[in-house]
Amino acid sequence: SKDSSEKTASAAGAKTTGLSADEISNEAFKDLFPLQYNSYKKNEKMEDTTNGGSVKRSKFEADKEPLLPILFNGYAFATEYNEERGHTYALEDIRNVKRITDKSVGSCYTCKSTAVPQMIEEMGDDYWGANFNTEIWPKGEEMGHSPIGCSDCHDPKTMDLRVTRPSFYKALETKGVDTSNPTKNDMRSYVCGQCHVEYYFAADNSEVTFPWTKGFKPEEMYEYYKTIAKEKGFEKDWVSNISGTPMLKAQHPEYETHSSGTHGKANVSCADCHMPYERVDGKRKITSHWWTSPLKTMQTSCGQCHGDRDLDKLKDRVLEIQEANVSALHEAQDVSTSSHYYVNKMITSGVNEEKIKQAQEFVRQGQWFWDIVAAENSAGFHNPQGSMDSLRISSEASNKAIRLATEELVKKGVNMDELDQEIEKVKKAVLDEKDNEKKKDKAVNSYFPAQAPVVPTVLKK
Amino acid sequence: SKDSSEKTASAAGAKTTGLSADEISNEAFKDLFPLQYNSYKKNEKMEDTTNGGSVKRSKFEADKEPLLPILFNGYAFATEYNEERGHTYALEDIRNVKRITDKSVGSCYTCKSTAVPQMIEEMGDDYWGANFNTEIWPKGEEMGHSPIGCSDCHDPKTMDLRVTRPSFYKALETKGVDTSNPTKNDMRSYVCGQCHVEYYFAADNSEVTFPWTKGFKPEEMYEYYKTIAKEKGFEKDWVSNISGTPMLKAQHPEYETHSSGTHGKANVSCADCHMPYERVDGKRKITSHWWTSPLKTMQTSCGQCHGDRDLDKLKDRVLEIQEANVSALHEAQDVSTSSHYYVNKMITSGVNEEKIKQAQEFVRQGQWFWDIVAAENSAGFHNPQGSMDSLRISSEASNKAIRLATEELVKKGVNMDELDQEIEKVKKAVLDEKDNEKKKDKAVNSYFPAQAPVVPTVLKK
Amino acid sequence: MFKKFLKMNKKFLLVVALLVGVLISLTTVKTMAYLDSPGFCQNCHTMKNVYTSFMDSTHSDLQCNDCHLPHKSEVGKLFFKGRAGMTHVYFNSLGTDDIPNVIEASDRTMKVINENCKSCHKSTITNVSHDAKESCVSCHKTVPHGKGFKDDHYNKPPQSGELLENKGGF
Ligand code: HEC
Ligand code: HEC
Ligand code: HEC
Ligand code: HEC
Ligand code: HEC
Ligand code: HEC
Ligand code: HEC
Ligand code: HEC
Ligand code: HEC
Ligand code: HEC
Ligand code: HEC
Ligand code: HEC
Ligand code: HEC
Ligand code: HEC
Ligand SMILES: [Ca+2]
Ligand SMILES: [Ca+2]
Repeated sequence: SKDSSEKTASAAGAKTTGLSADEISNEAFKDLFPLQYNSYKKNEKMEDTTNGGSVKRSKFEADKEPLLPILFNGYAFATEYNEERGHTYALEDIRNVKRITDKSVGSCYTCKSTAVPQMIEEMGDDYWGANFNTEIWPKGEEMGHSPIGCSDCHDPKTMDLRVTRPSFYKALETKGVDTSNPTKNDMRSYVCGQCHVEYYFAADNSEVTFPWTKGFKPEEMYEYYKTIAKEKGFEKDWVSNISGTPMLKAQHPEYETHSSGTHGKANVSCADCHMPYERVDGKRKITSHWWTSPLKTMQTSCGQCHGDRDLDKLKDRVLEIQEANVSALHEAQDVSTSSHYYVNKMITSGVNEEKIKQAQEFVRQGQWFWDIVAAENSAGFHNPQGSMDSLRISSEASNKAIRLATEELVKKGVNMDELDQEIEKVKKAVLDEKDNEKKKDKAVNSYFPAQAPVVPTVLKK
Repeated sequence: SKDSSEKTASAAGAKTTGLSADEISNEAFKDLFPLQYNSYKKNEKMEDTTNGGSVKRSKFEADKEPLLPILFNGYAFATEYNEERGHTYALEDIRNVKRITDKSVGSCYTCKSTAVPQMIEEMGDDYWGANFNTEIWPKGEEMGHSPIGCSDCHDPKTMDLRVTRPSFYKALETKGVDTSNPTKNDMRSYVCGQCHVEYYFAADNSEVTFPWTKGFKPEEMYEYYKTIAKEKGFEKDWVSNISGTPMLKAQHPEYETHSSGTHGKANVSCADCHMPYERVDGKRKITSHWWTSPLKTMQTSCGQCHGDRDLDKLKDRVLEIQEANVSALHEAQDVSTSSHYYVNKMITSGVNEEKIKQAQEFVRQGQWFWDIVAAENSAGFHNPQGSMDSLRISSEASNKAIRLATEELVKKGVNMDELDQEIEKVKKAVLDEKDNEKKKDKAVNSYFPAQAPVVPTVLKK
Repeated sequence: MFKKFLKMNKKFLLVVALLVGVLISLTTVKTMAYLDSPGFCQNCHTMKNVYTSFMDSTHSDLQCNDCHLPHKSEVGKLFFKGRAGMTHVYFNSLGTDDIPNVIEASDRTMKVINENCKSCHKSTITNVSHDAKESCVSCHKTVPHGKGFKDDHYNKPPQSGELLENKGGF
């Protein structure tokens, strides 16, 4: 076709950057593309918006999601879990986070560094399971890695957009998407879809895998975990220390959520909002490379398509959508918390195993359906109706666990009022603890003893 | 001001229709406005869309809301409740519906006939409580009433849009809206907001009243009923025959839902979609007076603003939004049904009054929050996120009733598995009954005996 | 409808278009300018909104045909103008029953317009990057008509009697 021959032509010669095809240092692009490079450097800025923004803050803080140390208890996410910030911090942040341990695998490195594509080329499938601390990180440093950079999305010779993480096309194909000839518009979301997605580590080789065969909706991904992932040996990310439930951890499903939402369905791409054209250096126009909250750049991000609307009012509308989402999320997390403790009580009261298992299945569902919303970073904006639906399903499932537990607990003669009071007490203890890392320790006590097996040291997510 | 002097000028003389200010017959407008009149006559057409449309069908049918005969049990809405259709049928439909009894009041007539404004003028506040069958209907016939017609929205002399139902401005004012100088855009929704709204009959004089003082959201209207309406003596629409709960019935809150939703917040008016400009009789453009599903007129209704989108895909998007809403609604109704029967069992098992009252409060909430969505006629389209949020709150509340009931029932030694099986049985009996009017009778049986006091004959909604 | 019309009348149309072209080229520069102007197009596009939304847009100083006709060559322009003009005239005289409710730019028109955006804005769009989507208006939805039919007068109180004036449609 015309397109591909043009591509070949440019790849073959005539116009190239003169850089090596293997270039992975952002600084190598600086002189060639100073405008984009400078724009990229803005990612270092740290400034918050009402529900998003770029300040590194713990998610455990009172105005964020204070119940998380309970909900992720038994997992490293209960130790440290922060709001994400600019791409330029990706390496620094993974290097410092307490979730990385001596057992962490290479896969964790996949979405943080420009060295990854080459490592995968060199190491093949051994990359995924290799040791993070002793093998992968030192190798990356040696190769001169940059945090998420030009070569992750661009071919260094032609600057054509490209997908560098193999998991992405693999997963799209299981979903029946033809990936052989993406449009320009597709590419403007695909480059983000390599990383801003839900994933898990395959049971056999720790390969980064996206659970998309059945679709992008929370219920479709849940179904995937229940069937396909399970058949291949993946059952859980960890076991809850409160309810003993084998749990799933959801992660940044921006791509899936956006694709099923208002803008995705209208063919708007990630770059349209997060990388608007901007005028710099006099009158030159570039694609912004400052990936941040579009609420900081409403004029360029939203103004072009919504030129008929007052941008201040449009912003109010966004905040309204987010506010509805965030308050529903808090309610769902609250019920989910109760469901964990109810099951804890089932275990300590000697309720029959079968009933406990049934209740745990509901706890698992309840948590998945809020976590897939909480882990998504737009506070509901990328898909207002879909996110609310997921929170509804979450609340429904957690309540089923509670209903089931209530029946069994009353039969065992448990004092339900006391149980509810103890839940309030333990939540308060967690909230009152000022040291974020110690909050998790307050989530168990003599009334609610720990349930998980000794914490598994290989962090699966 | 310039505006008002202009108004006076034209009202005073020059151009008028020549009709009497009291004209209430649609036919009187026919020769003057043949294009609009012909368009109005299209309201006689009956054709369904996937989730809406204009065929008079019972809401009890399997693909609609088959649990309603249980959920409205004890109330006339369990006897007959149909999908709404064109304005031209308003009189015929109220005349024939089984919800009208010998005790029905004038207020019921308020949104059906062109004779109403004049009756209110003549009768004052006596209109509302007057007997529907013996006083109001005969009087309307005598006056030569039309079903919802020109004079309901237009001043017959100047054809200026006007609000003719006093309840509307009264209610907007309690909400702090200045109604003295509405814009053209406002009027294009206000004329609909007179009727397409949630309402109740004031306890003292049966006046049609809109519960808006605290806002348009379901939770804000619920709060209104809990406080303001209650203080003024209005506590309930009826008592559930299953759970003995004092219930609220929600009604067609299109105006409230639209105003809080995507399009309302963007200043789009009802007429923009439901009365699009259309070309008739050669090149003349008129405002369509065929109030129907805009999915039948996508090009004129949506194309004006969404000209950049493929209209078939836009329709798919609407159906997707509706499908998510309808399936969530069915789930919420299912849990709500269980909550009613659980409370029924609490009563027959002799659970303490106080606990029953608490559970009933949750049943009432649970039902309100789905009913306000079910009674809204866009199947979620007018506010996708808000409607889903309401269904979430509904499910949460119904489940609280269930949780509470479970505790008490188990204490009383009730066999919960049997209870759940009986619920399935009774639902099946209702679904299996083919005669829509008899379905309600299958909702009670010896296991679940009727709970309401003898059906109150004055229908309050 | 439009396609059918074209099919049926291809030859006829060609002849007329050429004729019109010749005729027009004989007239004065001033007439030509008038034929490109908002005033002229507005005669028919009484769907007021195309005109009013245009008039309060950033492009209101332009002629309609700065966008709506190809400008690569004068011949192409005249041909396109002739064809478009004739179809418009047809619709407004003989074919009034076939006029669509909502007039939408045809695919051909969209291509022409896009070229015109590009040619005026050459300097800003080529200096680095500005070609993310198929057409300029997928982002610049509101340039220059996109504000829909809701011009400013919807946000003012209605004028008494105005509906009466519109009773026969507009
Ligand atoms: C229509 C505009 C739009 C599109 C398209 C869009 N986003 Fe967003 N995104 C937003 C808005 C608005 C927010 C909320 C920002 C805030 O709360 O400050 C957001 C938030 C985010 C955040 C969190 C930013 C922060 O400040 O913490 C990430 C990450 C993100 N989006 C990624 C994506 C990805 C990846 C895609 C494509 C798959 C995408 N977005 C598509 C508008 C958009
Ligand atoms: C499929 C891509 C992908 C993989 C694999 C991945 N991450 Fe991330 N990571 C992201 C994205 C996207 C963000 C930003 C969005 C967010 O934080 O929700 C992020 C953010 C982070 C952050 C900063 C915010 C925070 O969570 O505290 C840390 C630290 C981090 N990841 C560590 C890890 C570790 C440890 C692993 C392996 C267990 C890992 N990542 C695996 C894509 C990935
Ligand atoms: C996360 C993905 C991503 C990264 C990382 C990235 N870019 Fe881009 N870049 C894009 C996208 C998307 C476009 C728009 C391409 C299009 O619309 O076809 C783009 C466009 C460009 C262009 C074309 C001109 C323009 O402004 O549109 C240049 C040059 C460019 N990027 C340079 C860089 C440089 C230099 C770096 C590193 C500092 C970099 N990019 C990092 C995604 C990325
Ligand atoms: C190679 C992986 C990768 C790719 C590709 C990628 N991201 Fe990210 N993104 C991350 C990680 C990791 C973080 C979090 C970094 C941290 O917190 O240390 C992040 C953070 C963000 C943030 C949050 C910034 C803030 O201020 O909170 C936004 C917005 C964002 N990305 C948007 C995008 C968009 C849009 C694209 C595509 C054009 C994209 N990302 C491509 C991995 C990626
Ligand atoms: C993906 C979205 C997108 C597409 C497609 C697009 N633009 Fe833009 N355009 C923008 C954004 C965003 C700005 C705002 C840039 C700013 O103000 O810094 C802009 C600004 C402009 C400006 C304002 C003046 C200037 O130069 O800064 C002009 C003129 C313009 N675009 C013309 C065009 C033309 C012509 C096309 C088609 C070839 C086009 N645009 C296609 C997004 C787009
Ligand atoms: C490339 C075009 C484009 C961009 C950029 C864009 N939007 Fe949109 N937006 C759309 C389209 C298309 C729709 C769907 C309705 C339609 O077809 O007009 C939409 C719908 C919306 C809605 C309605 C959803 C609701 O539930 O109320 C809001 C709000 C919105 N956009 C806000 C934003 C904000 C804020 C930004 C910037 C952060 C933004 N949009 C950027 C094209 C865009
Ligand atoms: C943006 C367009 C839009 C606006 C504005 C809008 N509606 Fe709708 N309305 C719809 C759509 C779409 C449906 C769904 C029709 C279907 O399912 O066939 C609908 C359904 C309805 C129905 C049920 C119709 C049927 O076929 O049974 C009623 C009644 C209604 N709307 C009244 C209103 C009122 C009153 C307002 C203003 C307060 C309003 N609508 C505002 C688009 C709109
Ligand atoms: C505030 C205005 C208002 C009042 C008061 C009102 N209605 Fe209605 N009615 C409507 C509207 C709007 C519809 C169409 C929307 C719908 O059916 O949901 C409707 C529809 C109906 C229908 C046709 C569909 C159906 O429900 O079977 C009947 C019959 C009806 N009403 C009877 C009554 C009766 C009986 C009363 C008094 C108890 C009453 N109405 C009071 C506004 C009103
Ligand atoms: C439910 C409300 C309603 C009813 C009933 C109604 N109209 Fe209208 N009418 C409107 C609205 C809204 C407009 C648009 C006014 C505007 O945009 O300012 C309108 C506009 C008109 C206009 C102005 C010309 C036009 O087409 O826009 C005429 C004439 C008219 N109606 C005649 C009638 C006649 C005759 C009847 C009875 C057969 C009637 N109307 C019934 C609401 C109504
Ligand atoms: C005087 C009361 C009244 C006014 C004013 C009114 N409606 Fe209605 N509307 C009704 C009633 C009653 C029905 C149901 C009639 C029936 O089912 O017999 C109805 C039905 C409808 C339907 C459903 C038609 C169908 O096919 O199912 C639509 C759509 C609708 N109205 C839209 C509007 C719009 C838009 C306006 C304002 C421009 C409006 N209505 C003004 C009382 C009113
Ligand atoms: C008078 C203008 C207008 C009309 C008429 C209109 N819309 Fe919209 N629509 C909007 C605006 C404004 C938004 C919000 C986003 C924006 O600002 O572009 C929107 C948003 C939407 C969205 C995005 C919401 C989502 O969650 O996906 C859909 C879908 C939509 N409209 C469908 C329709 C349909 C279907 C019709 C006709 C029945 C219609 N619209 C009629 C102006 C309009
Ligand atoms: C700056 C470029 C530009 C100018 C000047 C311009 N138009 Fe357009 N016109 C467009 C574009 C772009 C579209 C198609 C996009 C759209 O739907 O808004 C269009 C579409 C139209 C349409 C089809 C209806 C529609 O909204 O899609 C009509 C009719 C029209 N123009 C008439 C006119 C008239 C009459 C004038 C002068 C008063 C004019 N145009 C001036 C760019 C222009
Ligand atoms: C004689 C009356 C008349 C005049 C003068 C007229 N138009 Fe039209 N135009 C129409 C009619 C009728 C249609 C709808 C028929 C159709 O869709 O092709 C139309 C359709 C259009 C369309 C949408 C269809 C397409 O071809 O893309 C555009 C754009 C347009 N006109 C632009 C213009 C411009 C620019 C002028 C001034 C140079 C103009 N018109 C002068 C009557 C006219
Ligand atoms: C005949 C020349 C010409 C054509 C054709 C033209 N423009 Fe422009 N455009 C201008 C001029 C001159 C300005 C500066 C007007 C101003 O800002 O006052 C401008 C300004 C703009 C701006 C910036 C101001 C704004 O409204 O945001 C955008 C964006 C733009 N044009 C887009 C377009 C698009 C899209 C098209 C095609 C549909 C187009 N232009 C066709 C001459 C043209
Ligand atoms: Ca952030
Ligand atoms: Ca209907």
